Amino acid sequence: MTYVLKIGGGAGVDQHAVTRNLAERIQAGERWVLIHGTSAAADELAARMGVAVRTITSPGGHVSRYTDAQMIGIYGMAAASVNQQLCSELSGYGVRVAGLTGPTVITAQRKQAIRAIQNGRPVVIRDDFSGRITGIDRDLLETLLDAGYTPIIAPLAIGEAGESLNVDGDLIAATAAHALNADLLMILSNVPGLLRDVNDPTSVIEHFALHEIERYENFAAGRMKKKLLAAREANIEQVILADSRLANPIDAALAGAGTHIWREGQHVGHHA
Amino acid sequence: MTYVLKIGGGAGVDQHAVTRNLAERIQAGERWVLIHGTSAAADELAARMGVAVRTITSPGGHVSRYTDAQMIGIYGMAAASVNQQLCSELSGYGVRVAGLTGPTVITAQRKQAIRAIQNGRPVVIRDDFSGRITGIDRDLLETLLDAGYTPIIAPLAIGEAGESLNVDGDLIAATAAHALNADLLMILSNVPGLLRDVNDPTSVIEHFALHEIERYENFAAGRMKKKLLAAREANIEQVILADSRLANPIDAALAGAGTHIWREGQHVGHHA
Amino acid sequence: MSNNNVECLECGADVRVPGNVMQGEILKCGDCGIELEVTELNPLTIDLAPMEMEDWGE
Amino acid sequence: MSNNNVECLECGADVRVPGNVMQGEILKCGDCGIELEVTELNPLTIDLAPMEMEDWGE
Repeated sequence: MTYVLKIGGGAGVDQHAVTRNLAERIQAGERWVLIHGTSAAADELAARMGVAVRTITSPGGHVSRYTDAQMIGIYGMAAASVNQQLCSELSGYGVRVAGLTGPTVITAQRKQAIRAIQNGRPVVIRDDFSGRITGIDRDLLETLLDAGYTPIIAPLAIGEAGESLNVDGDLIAATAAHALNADLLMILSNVPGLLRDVNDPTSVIEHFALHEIERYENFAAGRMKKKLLAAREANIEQVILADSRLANPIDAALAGAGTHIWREGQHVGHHA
Repeated sequence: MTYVLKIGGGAGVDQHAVTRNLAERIQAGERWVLIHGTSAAADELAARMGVAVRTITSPGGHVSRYTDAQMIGIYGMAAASVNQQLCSELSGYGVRVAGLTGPTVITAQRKQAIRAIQNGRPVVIRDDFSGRITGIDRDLLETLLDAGYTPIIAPLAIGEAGESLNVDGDLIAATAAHALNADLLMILSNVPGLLRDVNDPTSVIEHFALHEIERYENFAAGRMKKKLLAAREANIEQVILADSRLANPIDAALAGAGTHIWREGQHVGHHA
Repeated sequence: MSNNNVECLECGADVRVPGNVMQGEILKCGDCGIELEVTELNPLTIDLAPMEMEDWGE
Repeated sequence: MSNNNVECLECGADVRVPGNVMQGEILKCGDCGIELEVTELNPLTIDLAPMEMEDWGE
């Protein structure tokens, strides 16, 4: 059984609670692959280097980081420093880890021309170093898992011209889960799950079947849209979108917390 | 047969010539582990972050980087960015790489109290994050090598308290070579080899037997001392200290260039 | 081509260029509706905007 | 303890402290030769310097 865990890179994510719980489960014999984000670390490093974090808005109003040639270097280093911290923490709990800061673990295609809105007017962006994921080094992950290691993957990919690219962490996790035919993809972040009412944290949609996902997509706003896209792309038995800010977030999610998306539409079963 | 290659992190090292030559040899079927330095990249990142690079002198006059709590963070990120570049370059030549930016690949012991000279007066340094290497994750390296990957190791280690530590690249290479019982340790840098006269680049000492090393140590100055220490600690069949600034530096070294240190004192044989 | 107009590459009509035109700005030809991309500011250079473009962040 | 002297922890003799004393500075007692370490500047605190210490960079 192989499980894939994605923890967000945002400020609100409680990394320590997650790593402690993950270590317990790995020590109990479970096989996990960990993918992490890096947004907070990248913003912090850019600030320390006096580089302004620029964002650009999509025609649909979606705001995200503009990763130009300078920012992708900062992004890659910030991702590596988060990776190194996670390696140290898990290793401190006795877990054998393999920190993979890429970029060669993930292949991606750079978006050559992107339509965006700048100062309220439409522009073509040609120097953004984000990419659409085209593949992942499954053999490397399987080699490490079979040898008893926990791969920890940074959200950095390599483009066709060998350039480093910023890729979405949730979609890396989906790609890894799909490639490994994992039994579970768990995405932990600073929200309790897919909410019926985005302002009511108690309105978590508990579970639905993967084939019904379209119906639930209009509940999703902002980052949650990417998580549902990830669930769709993973296309595996079970995806859980849950909250990292609980005492034992992984246990809680496996015991039913968060939004559970089942491929065969089984009911939520106690998983651990 | 397993070969270990260390390339310096100094400014004068021609990384591209080395990676191209290394890729050819790996594609021809040789198994290599690559260890890289990071000094130039760390200085550059510190400058971009407006952090002064502080050095401290040992009682014996040896000057090296003072890696305090702030600098070790910068050092770890700089090491990762060099690692990411090497991964991209080698991958561009078709080599399957596994970039290991640690810190958990190498264990080390932090030097708690170090005697140094500051402003000409003796001091005890207690907040330096350098370490003495105590081990390397040999299983991880062998797992990757056996699966056809070229491990690329950054010079970052983990201390007993889980802290990241700056460790010497030449000594990592020696530790890896010893742990893997490698057939060859090659250290490429911006000097032609051990020189009889440090000011005469043509005065390369061509070869000697490992058990004679003490006699040759007094020819060594500065960084070269560490390389001879590495040769001693590796304690394997063959160590070559050669110049990275040649067209095909690895081929040239294996064909006789540089200083060859043989454990059984064989004559220099054409190796390739 | 007056200093704040360019000639549409498709139909030759005059296309107005904003005073604070931006690198990569998309200008729409009022006559034929084609989209032009400002590929360079100095000198002001335009080209047909690429047909398929992704939306930012999608 | 005058402002630029400290008492040797080993033999009690007066040990001179330089005006621009540094954090971690090693002060040698003129009488018994023991090495003292300035562990804190404010307030000025000393301790016996560790016996075995590595040389920097060795």
